[in-house]
Amino acid sequence: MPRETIELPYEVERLTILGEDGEVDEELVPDLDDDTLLRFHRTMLLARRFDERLLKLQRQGRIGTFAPVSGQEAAQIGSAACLEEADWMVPSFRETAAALWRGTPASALVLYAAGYNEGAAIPEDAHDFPIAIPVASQIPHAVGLAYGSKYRDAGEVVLVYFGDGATSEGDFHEALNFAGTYGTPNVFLCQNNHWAISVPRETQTAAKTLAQKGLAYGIPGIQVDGNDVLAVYAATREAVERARSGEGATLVECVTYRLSVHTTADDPSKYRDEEEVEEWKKRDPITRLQTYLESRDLLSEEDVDDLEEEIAGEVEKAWEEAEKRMEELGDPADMFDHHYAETPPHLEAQRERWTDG
Amino acid sequence: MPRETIELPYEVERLTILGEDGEVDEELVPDLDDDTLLRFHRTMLLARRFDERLLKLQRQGRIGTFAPVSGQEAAQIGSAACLEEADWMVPSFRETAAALWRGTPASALVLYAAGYNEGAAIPEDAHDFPIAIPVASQIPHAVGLAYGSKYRDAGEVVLVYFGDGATSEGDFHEALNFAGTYGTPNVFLCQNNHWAISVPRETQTAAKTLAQKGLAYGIPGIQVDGNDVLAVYAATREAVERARSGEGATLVECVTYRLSVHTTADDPSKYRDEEEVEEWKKRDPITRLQTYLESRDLLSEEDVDDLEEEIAGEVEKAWEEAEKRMEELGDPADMFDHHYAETPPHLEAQRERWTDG
Amino acid sequence: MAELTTVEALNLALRQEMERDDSVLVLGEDVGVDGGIFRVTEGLIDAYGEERVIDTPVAEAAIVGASVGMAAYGLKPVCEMQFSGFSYFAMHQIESHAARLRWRSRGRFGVPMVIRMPYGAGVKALEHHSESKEVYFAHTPGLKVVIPSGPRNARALLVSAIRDPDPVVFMEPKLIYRAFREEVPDDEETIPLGESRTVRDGDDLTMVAYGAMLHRTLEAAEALAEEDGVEAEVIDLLTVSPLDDSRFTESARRTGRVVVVHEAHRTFGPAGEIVARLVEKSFYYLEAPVERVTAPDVIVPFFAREQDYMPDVDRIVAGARRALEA
Amino acid sequence: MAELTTVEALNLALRQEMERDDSVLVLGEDVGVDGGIFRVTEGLIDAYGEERVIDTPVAEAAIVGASVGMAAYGLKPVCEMQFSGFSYFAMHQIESHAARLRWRSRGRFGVPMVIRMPYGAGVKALEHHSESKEVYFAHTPGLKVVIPSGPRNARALLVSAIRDPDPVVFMEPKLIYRAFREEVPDDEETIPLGESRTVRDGDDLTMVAYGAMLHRTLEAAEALAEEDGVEAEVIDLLTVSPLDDSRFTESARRTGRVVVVHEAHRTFGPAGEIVARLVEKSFYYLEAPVERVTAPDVIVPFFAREQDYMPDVDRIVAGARRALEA
Ligand SMILES: Cc1ncc(C[n+]2csc(CCOP(=O)(O)OP(=O)(O)O)c2C)c(N)n1
Ligand SMILES: Cc1ncc(C[n+]2csc(CCOP(=O)(O)OP(=O)(O)O)c2C)c(N)n1
Ligand SMILES: [Mg+2]
Ligand SMILES: [Mg+2]
Repeated sequence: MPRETIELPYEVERLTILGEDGEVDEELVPDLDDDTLLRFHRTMLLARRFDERLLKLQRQGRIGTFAPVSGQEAAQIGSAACLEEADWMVPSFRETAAALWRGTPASALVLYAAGYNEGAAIPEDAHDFPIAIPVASQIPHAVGLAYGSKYRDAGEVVLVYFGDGATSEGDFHEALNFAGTYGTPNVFLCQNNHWAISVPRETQTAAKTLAQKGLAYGIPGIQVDGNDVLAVYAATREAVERARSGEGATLVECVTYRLSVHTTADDPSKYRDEEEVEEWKKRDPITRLQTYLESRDLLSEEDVDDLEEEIAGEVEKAWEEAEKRMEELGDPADMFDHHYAETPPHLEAQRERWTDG
Repeated sequence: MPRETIELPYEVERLTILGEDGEVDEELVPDLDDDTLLRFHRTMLLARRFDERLLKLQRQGRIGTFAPVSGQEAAQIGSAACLEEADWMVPSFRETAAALWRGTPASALVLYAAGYNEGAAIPEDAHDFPIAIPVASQIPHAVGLAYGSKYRDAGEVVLVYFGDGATSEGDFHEALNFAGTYGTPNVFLCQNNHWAISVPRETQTAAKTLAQKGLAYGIPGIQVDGNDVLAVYAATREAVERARSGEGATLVECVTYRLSVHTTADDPSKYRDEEEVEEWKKRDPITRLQTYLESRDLLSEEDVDDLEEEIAGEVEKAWEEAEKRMEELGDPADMFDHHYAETPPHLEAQRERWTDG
Repeated sequence: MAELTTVEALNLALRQEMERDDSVLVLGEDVGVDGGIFRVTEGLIDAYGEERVIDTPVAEAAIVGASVGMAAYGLKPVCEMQFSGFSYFAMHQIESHAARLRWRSRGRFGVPMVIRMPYGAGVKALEHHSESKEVYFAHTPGLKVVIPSGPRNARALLVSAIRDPDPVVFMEPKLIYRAFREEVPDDEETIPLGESRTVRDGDDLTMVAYGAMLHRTLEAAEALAEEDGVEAEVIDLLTVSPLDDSRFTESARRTGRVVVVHEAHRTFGPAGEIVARLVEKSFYYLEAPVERVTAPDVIVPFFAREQDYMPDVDRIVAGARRALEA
Repeated sequence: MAELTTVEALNLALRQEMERDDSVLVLGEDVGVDGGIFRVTEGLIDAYGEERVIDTPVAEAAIVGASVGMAAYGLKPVCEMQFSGFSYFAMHQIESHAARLRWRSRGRFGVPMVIRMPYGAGVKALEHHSESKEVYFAHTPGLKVVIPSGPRNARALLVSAIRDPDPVVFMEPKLIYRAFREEVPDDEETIPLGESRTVRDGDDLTMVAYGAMLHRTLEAAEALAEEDGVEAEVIDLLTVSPLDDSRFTESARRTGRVVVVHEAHRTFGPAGEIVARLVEKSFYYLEAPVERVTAPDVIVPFFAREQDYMPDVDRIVAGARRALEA
C-alpha cells in the first residue's frame, strides 16, 4: 500500500539513422526509392537557395520581414514527405521547405513576404493551412481538422508544425490534451531549433526533452535527429501510420538548428555565439543527405551543379512572377475583401467612401 | 546511435499512509503531535458542518451559489497545515476547509456566498489570496508570488490549489513551466476529485495520472491518496521543504472525491451514479481520521459529540455575524469602491450621478 | 407551435439544425451528458451521440481553436463558452483565427462556426458570470455579434447563425433564459442577421436596446406613455455587429430625442457607436443630447449589488425624461 | 538633456526607475539578453541582472499572470507583450485579474504593474504586428490605458505608469519608435496619468488624436492653416482611459466643429466614446456632425496596404473640411 511507484507506459526514444558523416544505420533506413530521395534533396536545396534569395531581397528593401528556414530543411521535408496529398499540413511561420514540398508556388511565398495578402491565398482544393504567426495558435486548428477527418471517416492525417518556443504556450497544451482525449489523427511536429528568437531551449522549459511532454497527454513522444532526413521521415511515418490506423496522435520532436536569423528583423549576435552556429553548420542537413546520396552514387558533383543552376532559375522565376502579381494587385481597396462570405452593407459603404477619398 | 531510450529522471509514486479502515503504515506516519492531529480533525469536521449549513441556507434562498467542499477536507487540511503563516495560500473556489484552517472567518465565507464583495476582503497582513473562479487562472499568480519570495529571499513558500479540470487549461501549463524554468518555491496542489462539473477525469485527459504532468516541466510529481490526511500532509510537507530549501516546485495530485454537488446550481444525477458516491462515502476522510484518532485513544465518542455541539454553535455564529454585516453593508454605492487606489474623477462623477438616481 | 422559454427555444434550434445537417456539431464544457449547465443542449447527446455532442476538457482556447479547424474542414461547430466571462481565455483564437481565417486564406477556408455564450447579469451568479463585454467582439472585424431578446427571435437567430457562412458570436442574455415564454413555431423560422426591428412605435422619443435590457426599456416606454403621455419608439438591435443603424437613425430623425440602453459598462461601450452613428446620420434632427443609460464603469459587483449595477426601469425613465426635457 | 528617440526615452525611464527602486522588475519574451526586439529594454540585464530582467518562455498569459502575483507580492513588474496583437493570449489574465485583484481583495492587494506593448501599424510588419485594439482595454474597468505620442512624453508617462499603484496598459506606437528625436531631460520627469494636453491652439476646429496619429493630425492642421486659413486646436489624449474629456469638450464649445482621428477600427472604436462625450457635454455648441477619421472596419492588411489602411494627412484634411463645411 504505502509508497509505491506507478507504472507509466512511457518511454522516450531518440532516433538517428543518417549520421553526421553521412553513414547510415542500414537496419533502420526507411524504404524510399531513389527518386524520392533525390526529390528530398532537390526540395531541401531549393528551400535553401530560396531562403538566401529572400534574404537578399529583404536587405535590398524589396520585401519585408520573413523567417528563414535554413538548417531546418530535413525536419520539414522528412516530415511533409510522409503526407498524402489529402492529408493536412498546418504550418507555423517558418515552413518554407514544407510548403514547397506540398506544392505552394515559391512566388506566393515571395508575395507574402512582400506584404501582399494574396500571398497567403490557398488554392481551392489544397489541404494546407495558411501561415500562422501567433505562436502555437495553429495547433488547436490541427486538432479540429483531425476531428473532422475522424468524424467523416476520411482517413486524412493532420500534421502541424511548431517550434520549441511554442511548447510553452497554453495552446500547445490544450490542443495536445484534446488530441489525447479524442484520439484524433494528429502528428505534432515540433522543430526544436534551439532558439525562440533570443531565448535558448533551456530557458524555455526545464524538461530534459520536449518529446517527453507527450506523457502529460497520454500520447507517445519521440525525439529525432532533426538534421537527419531519414530519421525524420521514419519517425513521422510511424506517427502518420499510427494516426491513420486510428491509434491517435504522436508528438515528434526534431532536434535541429536555426542557422540564420530568427527573422530579418533579428540580430542573433546579440544573444548567441557564432561558434555555436559553426558547430551546427557541420551538421548541415543538406550536406549530410548529399554525402549519403553521393556514397550511393545517386548524385554526382555534376548533378549538383546542374541542380544549382536549375534552382537558381526557378528562384529567379518566382521573383519575376511575384513582381508581376504585385503590379496586377494594383487596387488597395482589395483590403476590404474576404472578411465575410458576403460583404455587409456597412463595409461596402466604407469601401466606397474610402475609394472616393 | 540509432534508436535508443532516453534516460528520464522521472518516476511517479503513489502515497497512502492511513488506510481506508483506519490502519496506518507506521513507518510513514509523519511526525505530528496529538494537538495538531486533533486540530486536523476539528477543522475537517467544521468544514463539513459549515458546508451542510451553507447548503441549507442556499436551498432557503438566503445565500447564492457556492461550491461545497465535502469529501475534500483531508486534501485541503493536510496540505494547508504544512504552511507557515507567512507562506502563501492561493485558492481556487472550493477551498473552504483550507481557508478555515488559515484563519479566514467563516462569516466572511458566508458573506461571499451571500453575494457581498466584502466577503472576499483579505485582512491587511494575511498571505492568502481571494477566491479565484476562472479555472486555473490563479496558478500563474502563485508563480509570481513565489518569484517575489525568491527575489526577496523571504523563504516563503506558495501553495496553490486547483482541480483536475484545471490541468486542461493553458494557464496550468504556462505556470508550471515558468516554475520549472525559474525554480520558484511553489507547491502545485491538484485536488483530483474525479469530476469537473459533469466531465469525468478520464475525459479531462488521457494521461494515466495527473501527477505525471510534472514531467513536462521538469518538476517532480507525486500522487497521494487525497482522503488520507496523513499522506497528504507527508507529501505536501516534502514538497514544501523542497521549495523552501531552494530545490523548486512540486506537483502533488491528491486523489479525492467531490461528495456533493459541483455547486448549488448543479444536479449531479444528470451525469453520475449514486453508487459511485456511495463507494466514496466509505472512504470519507473524516471518518478515516476519526477511526485512527479513536484507535489511538485521542478521541472518544463523547469528544466527538461535544465537538459537534461546539461546531454547531460556531457555524450558527458565523451566519449571525454575516447577517449583521449584510445589514451594515447597506449602501449599494459601495460597488464603486476599490477599483483604483484613488477613484478617478469620471468614476466619482458616475457614483454621484448614480446616487442621485 | 409551443410556448417555450428561451432555453427551450435555443434547444429547439440546435436540435432541428442537427437533424437537418450532419455537419452541425456541438462542443463545450458540460454540453453533453449534463445537457449544458443552463440545459440549452439538453438531450442532444442522446439524439446525436457523443461524436456530435462533445464534452470537452476545461480549455476555452482549444474549444474555439478546434472549432476553427472543424469549420475549415467543412463542419459547422456550435461551441459554447460556459459564460461570456470565460471567453477571454479564447480571445486570441477568436480575434486571430475565427475572425481571420477566411480573410487570411483569401476565401479558401470559411469559418462557419457559432460561439454561444450566456452573458449579462441578473441571475445572482458568481463573479465573472455576469459580464457584458460585447464590445470586445463587436470591435473585431470578421465577426458577427448577435444578441436575441426573447424565445422566438433567439431560436430564429440561432438558426441563422448556424447557417451563416461566417463566425457568429451568439450572446444569450441569461436573464431571459427562463423569465418568460413565447409561442415558437415548430416549423423552421429564421431572422436575417444584421437587421434590427421596431418593437414599439412612437414619435416622441427613440429608445435603442437589445438583449435583456429590451424588456426594461419596453417597460419604461409604457411608463412614459402612461405617466408622461410620451410615445416612445423602441428598437431592438438583435444584431450588434454588423450594426443596423437604418432604423434608429431614421427614428431619431422623426423624434429628435434618443435614449440608448445597455448593461455593458458605459465608457467605450456600445452606446458610443450608436451615438456616433446618430451624429453622423441624424445630427440636424437631434433636439437634445442622446442619453446613455448604461451600467457604470465598475466591475460587475457580486450579486447583492447587481440590480443596482444594471439599468432598471426607473433609471431608463429618468434618462428618457432628461432626453425629453433637454 | 539629450536628443532621444522614443525607444531610447523609454529605455531611460526603465533604467532610472530600476535604479531608483529595486522592486521594479522587467519581464517578457526577449527583454533580457536581446534587449527587446525593439531595443526598449536594451542593456537593462547587464545593469540589473537576470533576476530583475527576466527572459520568459513564450507564454503571454503566464507573463501577465506571474506579474499579477509579483505585484501582489509588493514588486512592480513591467511586463512586455511583444506586440499588442499577442496580448489577446493574456486577455483573461488582464481582464479577470490584473484589473480586478485590488477590487476583489477589497484593497488588500494592489496591482502596481505595467503591461507595455508596441502597437499600431506603419512599420511594415507581419500580420498581427500592427494592431490597435486599445478599446479592449479602455472598456475594461480597473485598467488605465496610456498612449504616448513622442519621446519626451513617452518617458514621463512610463515613469508615472510604473509608479502608479494600479495596472497600466502602456501602448507604444511603433511608428514613432524611431521616427524622430526630442530633447528629454536627464532628470526625472513625470506626467500625471489621466490628463490630455493641447498641442496646438485654434478656434475654428477641434482635432482629437493620440499616439502616432497625433503627428498626421498636426500636419493636417498645418495644411488647413495654410490652405484654408483655418486654425485648428489639436488635443493629444495621452491617456485613453480614464478619458480626460475636459479639454476636448471645452474646445468643442469654442469651435463647434470636431474631428477625431485614430488608427483603430471605426466601429465600436475609441471615437465613439469621444463623440458621446461631446454630445453629452457640448451638444448645444456643436455646429456640425463630429467627423471620425479612422481605419476602416477591416483587419489590418499585410503591409503593402497598411498606409492605405491608416488615416493619412489627406484623409484627415478631408474629414476636417467636411466638419468645417457641414
Ligand atoms: C503568441 C505570440 N507571442 C509572441 C510572438 C513573437 N514571436 C514570434 S516567433 C517567436 C519565438 C518562437 O519560437 P519557436 O516556437 O521556437 O519557433 P522558431 O521561431 O524557433 O521557429 C516569438 C516569441 C508571436 N508570434 N506569437
Ligand atoms: C475558465 C473557466 N472556464 C469554465 C468555468 C466554469 N467552471 C467552473 S468549475 C468548472 C470545473 C472545474 O473542475 P475542476 O478543476 O476539477 O475543479 P472542481 O470543480 O472539481 O473543484 C468549470 C468548467 C470557469 N469557472 N472558468
Ligand atoms: Mg525555436
Ligand atoms: Mg474536479
